[in-house]
Amino acid sequence: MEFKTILFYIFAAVTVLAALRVITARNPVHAALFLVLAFFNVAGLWMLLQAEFLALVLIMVYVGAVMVLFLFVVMMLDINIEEVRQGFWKNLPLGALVGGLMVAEMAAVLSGRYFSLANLPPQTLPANYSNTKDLARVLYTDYAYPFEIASVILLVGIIAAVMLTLRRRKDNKAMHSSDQIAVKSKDRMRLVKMAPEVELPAPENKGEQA
Amino acid sequence: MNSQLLSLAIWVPILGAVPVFAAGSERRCLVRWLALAVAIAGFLVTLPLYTRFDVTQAGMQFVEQAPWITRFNVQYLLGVDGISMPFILLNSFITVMVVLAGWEVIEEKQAQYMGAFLVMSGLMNGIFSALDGVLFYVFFEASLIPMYIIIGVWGGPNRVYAAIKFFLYTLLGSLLMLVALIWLFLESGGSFNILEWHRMPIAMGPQILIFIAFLVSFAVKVPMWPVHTWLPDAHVEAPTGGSVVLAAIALKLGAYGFVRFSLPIVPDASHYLAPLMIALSLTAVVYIGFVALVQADMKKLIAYSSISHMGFVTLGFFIFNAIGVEGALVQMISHGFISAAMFLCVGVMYDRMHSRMIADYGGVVHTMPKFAGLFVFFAMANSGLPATSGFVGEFMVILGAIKANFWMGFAAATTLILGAAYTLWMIKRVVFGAVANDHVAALEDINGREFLVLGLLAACVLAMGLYPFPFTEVMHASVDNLLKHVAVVKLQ
Amino acid sequence: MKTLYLLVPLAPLAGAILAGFFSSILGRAGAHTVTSIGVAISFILSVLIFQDVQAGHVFNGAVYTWMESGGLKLEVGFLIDQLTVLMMLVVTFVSLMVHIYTIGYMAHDEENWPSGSKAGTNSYQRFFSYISLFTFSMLMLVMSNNFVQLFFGWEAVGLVSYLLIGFWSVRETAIYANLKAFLVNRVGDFGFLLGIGLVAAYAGSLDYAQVFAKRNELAALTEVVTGWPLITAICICLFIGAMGKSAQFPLHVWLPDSMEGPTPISALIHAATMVTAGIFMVSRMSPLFELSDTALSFVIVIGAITTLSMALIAIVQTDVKRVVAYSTLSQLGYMTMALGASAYSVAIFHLMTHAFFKAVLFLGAGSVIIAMHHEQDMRKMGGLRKYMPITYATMLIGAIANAGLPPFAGFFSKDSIIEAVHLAQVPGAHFAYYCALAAVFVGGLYSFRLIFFTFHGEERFRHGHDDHGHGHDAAHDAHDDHGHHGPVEPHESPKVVTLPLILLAIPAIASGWLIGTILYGNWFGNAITIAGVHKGMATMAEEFHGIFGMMAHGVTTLPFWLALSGAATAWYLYIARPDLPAVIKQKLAFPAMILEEKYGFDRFNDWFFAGGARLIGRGLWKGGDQMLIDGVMVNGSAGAVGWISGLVRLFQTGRIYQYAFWMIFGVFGLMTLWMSRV
Amino acid sequence: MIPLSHYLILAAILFAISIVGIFLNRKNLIVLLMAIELMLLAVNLNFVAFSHYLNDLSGQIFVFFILVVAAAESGIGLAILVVLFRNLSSIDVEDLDTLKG
Amino acid sequence: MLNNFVMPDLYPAAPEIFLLLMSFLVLFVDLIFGATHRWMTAMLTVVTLLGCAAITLVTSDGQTTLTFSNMFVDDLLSDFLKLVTYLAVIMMLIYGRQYLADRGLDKGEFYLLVLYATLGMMVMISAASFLTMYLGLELMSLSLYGLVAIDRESRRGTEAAMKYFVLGALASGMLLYGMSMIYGATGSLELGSVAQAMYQGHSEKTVLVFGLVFVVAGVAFKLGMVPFHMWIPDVYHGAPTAVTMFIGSAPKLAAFAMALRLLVYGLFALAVDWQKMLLIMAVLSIGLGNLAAIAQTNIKRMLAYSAISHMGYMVLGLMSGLVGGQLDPFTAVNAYSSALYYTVAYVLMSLGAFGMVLLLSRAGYEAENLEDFKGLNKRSPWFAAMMLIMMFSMAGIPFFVGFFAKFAVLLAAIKAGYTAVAVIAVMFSLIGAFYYLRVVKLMYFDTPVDSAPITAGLDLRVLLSLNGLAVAGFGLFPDSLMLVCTTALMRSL
Repeated sequence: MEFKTILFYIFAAVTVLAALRVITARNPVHAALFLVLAFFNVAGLWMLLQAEFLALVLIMVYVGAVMVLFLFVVMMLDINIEEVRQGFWKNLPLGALVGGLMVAEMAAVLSGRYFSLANLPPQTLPANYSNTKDLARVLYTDYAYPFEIASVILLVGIIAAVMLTLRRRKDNKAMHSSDQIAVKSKDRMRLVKMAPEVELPAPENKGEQA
Repeated sequence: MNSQLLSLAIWVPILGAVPVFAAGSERRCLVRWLALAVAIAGFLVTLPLYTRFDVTQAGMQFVEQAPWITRFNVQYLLGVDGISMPFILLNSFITVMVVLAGWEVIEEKQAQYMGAFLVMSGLMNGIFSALDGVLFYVFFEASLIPMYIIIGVWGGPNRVYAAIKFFLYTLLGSLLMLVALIWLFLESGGSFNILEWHRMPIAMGPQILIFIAFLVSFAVKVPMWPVHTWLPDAHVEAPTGGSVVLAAIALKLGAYGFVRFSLPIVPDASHYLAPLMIALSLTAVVYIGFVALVQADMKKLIAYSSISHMGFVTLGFFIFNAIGVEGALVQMISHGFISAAMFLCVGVMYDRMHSRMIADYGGVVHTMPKFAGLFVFFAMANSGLPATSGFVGEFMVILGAIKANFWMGFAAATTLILGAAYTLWMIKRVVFGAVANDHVAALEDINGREFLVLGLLAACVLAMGLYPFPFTEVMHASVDNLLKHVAVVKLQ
Repeated sequence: MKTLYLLVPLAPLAGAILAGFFSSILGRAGAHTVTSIGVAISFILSVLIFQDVQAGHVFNGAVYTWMESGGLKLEVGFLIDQLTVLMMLVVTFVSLMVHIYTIGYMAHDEENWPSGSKAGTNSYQRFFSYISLFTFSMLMLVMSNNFVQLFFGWEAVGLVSYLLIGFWSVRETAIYANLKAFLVNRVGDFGFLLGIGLVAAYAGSLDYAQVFAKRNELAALTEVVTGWPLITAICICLFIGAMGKSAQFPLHVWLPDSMEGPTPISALIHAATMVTAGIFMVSRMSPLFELSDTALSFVIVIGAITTLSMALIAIVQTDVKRVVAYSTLSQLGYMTMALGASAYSVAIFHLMTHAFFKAVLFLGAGSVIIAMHHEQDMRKMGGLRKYMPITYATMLIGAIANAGLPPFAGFFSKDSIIEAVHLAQVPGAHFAYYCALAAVFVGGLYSFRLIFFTFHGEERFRHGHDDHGHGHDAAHDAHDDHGHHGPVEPHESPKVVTLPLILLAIPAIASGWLIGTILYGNWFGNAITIAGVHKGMATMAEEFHGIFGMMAHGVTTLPFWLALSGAATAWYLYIARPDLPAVIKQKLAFPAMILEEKYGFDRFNDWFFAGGARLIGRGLWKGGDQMLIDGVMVNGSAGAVGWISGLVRLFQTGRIYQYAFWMIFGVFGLMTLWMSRV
Repeated sequence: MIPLSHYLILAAILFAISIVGIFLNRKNLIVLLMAIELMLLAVNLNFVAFSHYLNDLSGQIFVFFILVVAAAESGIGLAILVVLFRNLSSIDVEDLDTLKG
Repeated sequence: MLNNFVMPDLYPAAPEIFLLLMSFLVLFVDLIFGATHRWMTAMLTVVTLLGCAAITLVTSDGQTTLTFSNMFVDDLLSDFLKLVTYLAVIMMLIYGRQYLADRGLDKGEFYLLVLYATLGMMVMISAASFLTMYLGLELMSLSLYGLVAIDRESRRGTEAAMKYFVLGALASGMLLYGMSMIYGATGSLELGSVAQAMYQGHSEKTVLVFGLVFVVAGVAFKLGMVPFHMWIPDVYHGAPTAVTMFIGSAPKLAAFAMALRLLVYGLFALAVDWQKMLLIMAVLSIGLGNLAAIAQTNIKRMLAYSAISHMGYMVLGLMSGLVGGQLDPFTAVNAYSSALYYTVAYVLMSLGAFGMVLLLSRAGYEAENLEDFKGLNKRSPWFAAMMLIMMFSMAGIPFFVGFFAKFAVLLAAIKAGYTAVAVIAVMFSLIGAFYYLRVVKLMYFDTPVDSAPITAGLDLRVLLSLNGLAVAGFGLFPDSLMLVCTTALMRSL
């Protein structure tokens, strides 16, 4: 068995185990960390497939950004971990059954009996081949249009996230220039006419206060 | 001018309804007169259809043709023959009656009431004159909407159930017809022209399926036993005008459908299934006759009597002889007058007593002699007394039935007994006898407007009974043509 | 001439319309004037036409085409022959008499209406309108040259009968009776219409002449579906119609009840004319009936049963009008028997004589009723002879004629019938003959019972009206406030009442003397057809030697003595030993009860037909319509849809994982489906 | 050599695990979001593998965009989650049941 | 290395570019004036869409143009769909203005997200590649997730958003999985090349069908077909009504475009298979949608189920293009144009129906229960009539556009030999008629419980009236719209 093959099986096995733990972990923090592990392993697999750029992006974007975001949120929300797993084992048999059947069926299709591609030899690329360079070349030329759309998607992500989560805290003392400009003279000061008040001595209950 | 008569018959009432709606319900006087003017105008434009009708011609007359939906080759194709023409006149005439009948009786939302009837009138004319499958269907279904509203808004206490039952029941039927229409369109190579369908050969299997699809649709509308139960409910709950239009016109749509669609398009299936149709028709005549006998509600009784009378119509169509078919057509027209009049009579009493229960009446003749006279007259017509129109159709159908099969005629003729029994028993309990209670004692006889409406109808009933020749005359050519056509095997 | 024919029915129609629609303008006098004039015109024209026909001018032609369909041309037209013209004369004459009589009889009609009834205000005019309308309808019936118009007249007289029986619509019994009359008639019409239908279907025409022309072809046919001999089927169907209209057993039940109508109506419609329409019709159809011995046999048996059974009931009736009514039934039975015996001309002859003497009886009874202030129970009369001499005399004439004693009209016609039946060869003729003989005795009995009970003996009306409850109670309740209580003093009726009585009494005596002309002089010509094998009439013609010969022969035969013994029995029971009837009644309690119950027909009909129909109706309505169709099919499917809809909702649990599960299930399902196929 | 089908089956297993995770998880929305990430990962693995074996870069490009989208998606997803938590004080999947039927 | 770079033809994408640029303007304008002059944002948004419409009209030449390395297609179909989309969005903005303002939801972000969602739809409509289709889909979906949750304080809104998000992500995962399989089997992401590769036959049927199942699932999710429909009732119900209206209208067009582009343009070689898949789902959708709608008391939820069934009917047309494995261009155009017609008609009706809900809503009051329609005829006969038109149109009663839409798809289905399916479909539409009738019943037969006057502004009233009249007008004269649909498809296939 080739080294690459061994590597593949190791990565694959760890990925699957990590993935299983993601969905079975009691603690969401653990789940997130197992997901990170899965990402790392898949990045390794992509390396095997000579997709170095994507492997790195996966780690940087996913592990570095997305998963951290997940962890932030997990920490931020005060979740009762104990309750989180209730009823899990009850549903597991059904879940396992569906999952197993699905895998079996998909594997049956993909295992190569019907799939001539499955037996294609992997590409051997020249040593000086740069995955990054190639990607970059097409990304900004042929794929300029999707690229732009992707940017808009990110913008939408920002706008939506900000819109949803940005809260004006009550103790926020920041000034809003737009409010200041828009203010009208009648809003600035309010003259209140009050009847002269004479404060009557209230019947105090000193004893109770003491 | 000839070429647009049918369009006028359809669109004058419908467009005329717009100002009626717009007049709003507050200006009741304006609304009434406007509605009456539109209704009369609608009636007048249909008159030339009769006067200029060529009785020797079997084909369609006053044909109008224009593309409507070019995508599916749907045409705005109108035309009438001797079979459909009388119904347009009848409908326009009944509309005038209905407007008059609702004159001061309808207090709530009169504009909508009148408008709805005018719209319906136009739609009905559309049904009778459409020669394009889709156009027919469109009118056929659209006419449900105003009726639904009429029953639901101005109806009795159980109106919601009745209105929804009416709508869904009839929709059930028409939806299957839609499928059949589309099938025919495809089979004919892209035409919705009914006349082309008449000529198109179809294999037996599809013929039977199409026949059944049409049957469900038309049987509900007629209504034939056992899909008749919407009718008593709808009639009972509908306001007088609604009942009148339902009985006088709406029921005819189904029967008309049989002659226009089922018989000529799928003649072989019609022959094949004729025993079924006849059995259902006779069941309607006998079964419903018995049911009508025990009704305690006048409107329900008349509604059941309508079903029974419509049984004659379907019977007449499916015995495939000229006298039967013509008899059925005459019966349809006559029933249009008589049932309208009967419902108007009940309406007259209901307006005064707010009850339709037979038990609440008795001795009406003592307080409303003029009305009682008319009521008894219409009751007699309803039970098929000669010299009234009610006799002519029944007589012809029974003759035709006996010609086809003695026992068929025998069963049909039982209506002579049953029809008289339920109608006159009701008359006995409502009109005759001693004055039943103080409410009856306080009744006022009919006013001029009511007298006009009932009197006109009585004149029609009598005229048609004494001299039905002009009515049958216009049908001859078309009916002969139809029967000739139906007699030819159409299988591929 | 055609205009003249047209005028005969239209004159009364015009009178009817004028009196009916312009009642308040015309007033009472105007109404009875126009209608009487109308009928008088009719009568005069009928006489003219009669003479014309005598001169041999038979007419058969159309007025207008009523309708045309499927090769069947239906026209409104007239057939004026001897049969028609005789009927026209009878109808218009009796009608005219009744018109005149009514002026007196209905003079105080407002008393019969509750105060404030608007229907009562013009009731007098309306009544005249109705009887004129009746005359029109009856004329249309007899003058028709085709089945449709015949049926029109047939039903129209039924309608007027309906309206007139229920004329006093405030009386519950009256409106019950008119409904009953109409419906029972409808049962007959049902058969009649089937007969017409068969004729139309097989002869292809409804014109008498054309149908009769084809009669031999028809005789050879059998009805396709049922396999019956066609002509028999047609004749029996038609005769069922006649049974309804002429109140033959078992469709006779309506006629006694129809006495709820005002008496002129009973005379005109329910004795003289309308009820004889069936007899007329069968005679008119003689070319067809002659071809079917089965049908004739049926006719003769029905006639026989009616004759005897109805006569028997008449013995126990106490209501003066009902006695006459049952007598009418019995007499109609005679006529029917005559028809069955192929003696159509005899039937028509008896029809005519009967019209006169029965009209006399009815109008006389009416006169008595007026005198008794609308008391009809004979047990409260008696000894009226001296108060009402004219009425007594005319009624006696009528009764003798009814009993069939010579030389009154009834003798000639009835005796001829018995003779014809005796000579008839069709199956059932013997049975009919014995029935007829028995009925003669009974006829004598009840006719004289009526006379003795009413006009002779103790003056029971002085006992006062202590037991209200007989007769027409509802009416009494309604005019309790008119103060007709206590002892009444009978008096002779006014001239308008007695004049018609006298005028009618004359033909009641004398019309029988025309027997030679009408029966044996081939007077009917082609109007009546008798098959060669039915030799009865021919034999009788041979044996006929003038009216005196007939009378002389008559007193030697059984019927005469039977009738006489009937009369004698009546005398013995009601004059000699008035205590005896009660004793007999006690001894023969069961037969008496059967007779008083009229063989239980009314009860049975009410229970079986009326009750049964309502039961079926209710069963079909509640069980079929409401439970099965609406309950199970309509609301059931609506309910099922609602229930399913509720179930479907449960899928939408609100839980994401279940939503996801269904999505996965969907993909998985599709995948499985397709992977297993590929 | 590792055949393509190995990668594909691995991806299929990951896909199946993530799907099972989605409907097995009834308590914690965050794990749900993670399962979705896992699913996208499986898809990405497919694309990369195909891209490699077909020697066609477009698969990898697709993966690149999927990564971008997934990032934005999880941003929004988490934002919704936070808002939801503020309203519900819970991220229990079973608590999300006001809308049903 | 970039010497072979050719600037792509931007002309066909001019509307998208314009919208994107304008969205920045909107963003800035809202930042500066937004807090006080929200109307400027709104106005600018509408102007943007109108500008897009103008550009689309001007640049439409009826030719099919591919650009951006064959990832973008501009044809008559896309122009037509885009125009209808703009119209739907503009109508939604007008309908929803008052409603949103009353609830403080007319934030700048709302308009931006709407614009971006619209952009996403446009991208989908013009997508000629799996990649652009996916990106457009995500752009639209992400914006919609945000919009559903726009009322942050609303428990229902956020719950709906969460469900929408999770299920949407799951669906796009499935879609992507399917795309990856098809990519693997054909070696291309461009729809044209995919189709080409399949016709040339060097691809594996099994794998293709395997991928197809997932692609169809993704499409079905967007269309909201059973069993991928579960999000629809909850999201329609939970989202603020204006947003519901948005989700219920324009995205259906995009979903239609997606189905058409992916299945017809890309995977037509598998038509026999996906037609059957769609058939199963269509029948289920029609059945379940109509059945479940009966039991609803909330009109938004009812309309959601009705949407499910309507999409089922629409798919009847979509699945009838290929008859008996033989491609007949006329039949195909017929079938797809009927589906297109149905979609457009549905969008019109849906807008009107939700417009009515908005009409009856007022500050602090959601008129979303069926009870709120009680006695509307007494309160306002005109608007009751408008709602009547909408309901009868949805029920497929003539003379309204809904009837002709149903007619067209039934015709297509029967032509394709699915007569039994057509019969089932019409039978369920009978059940469907019941709940539409119930709304009419409430409006006309019942007495009002809420007699407060209708407070909606003039713009809403006018637009609603026009909407109703359009539904009726397209019913009386159905030819024009039908011909446009047919032409658009014929010139684009």
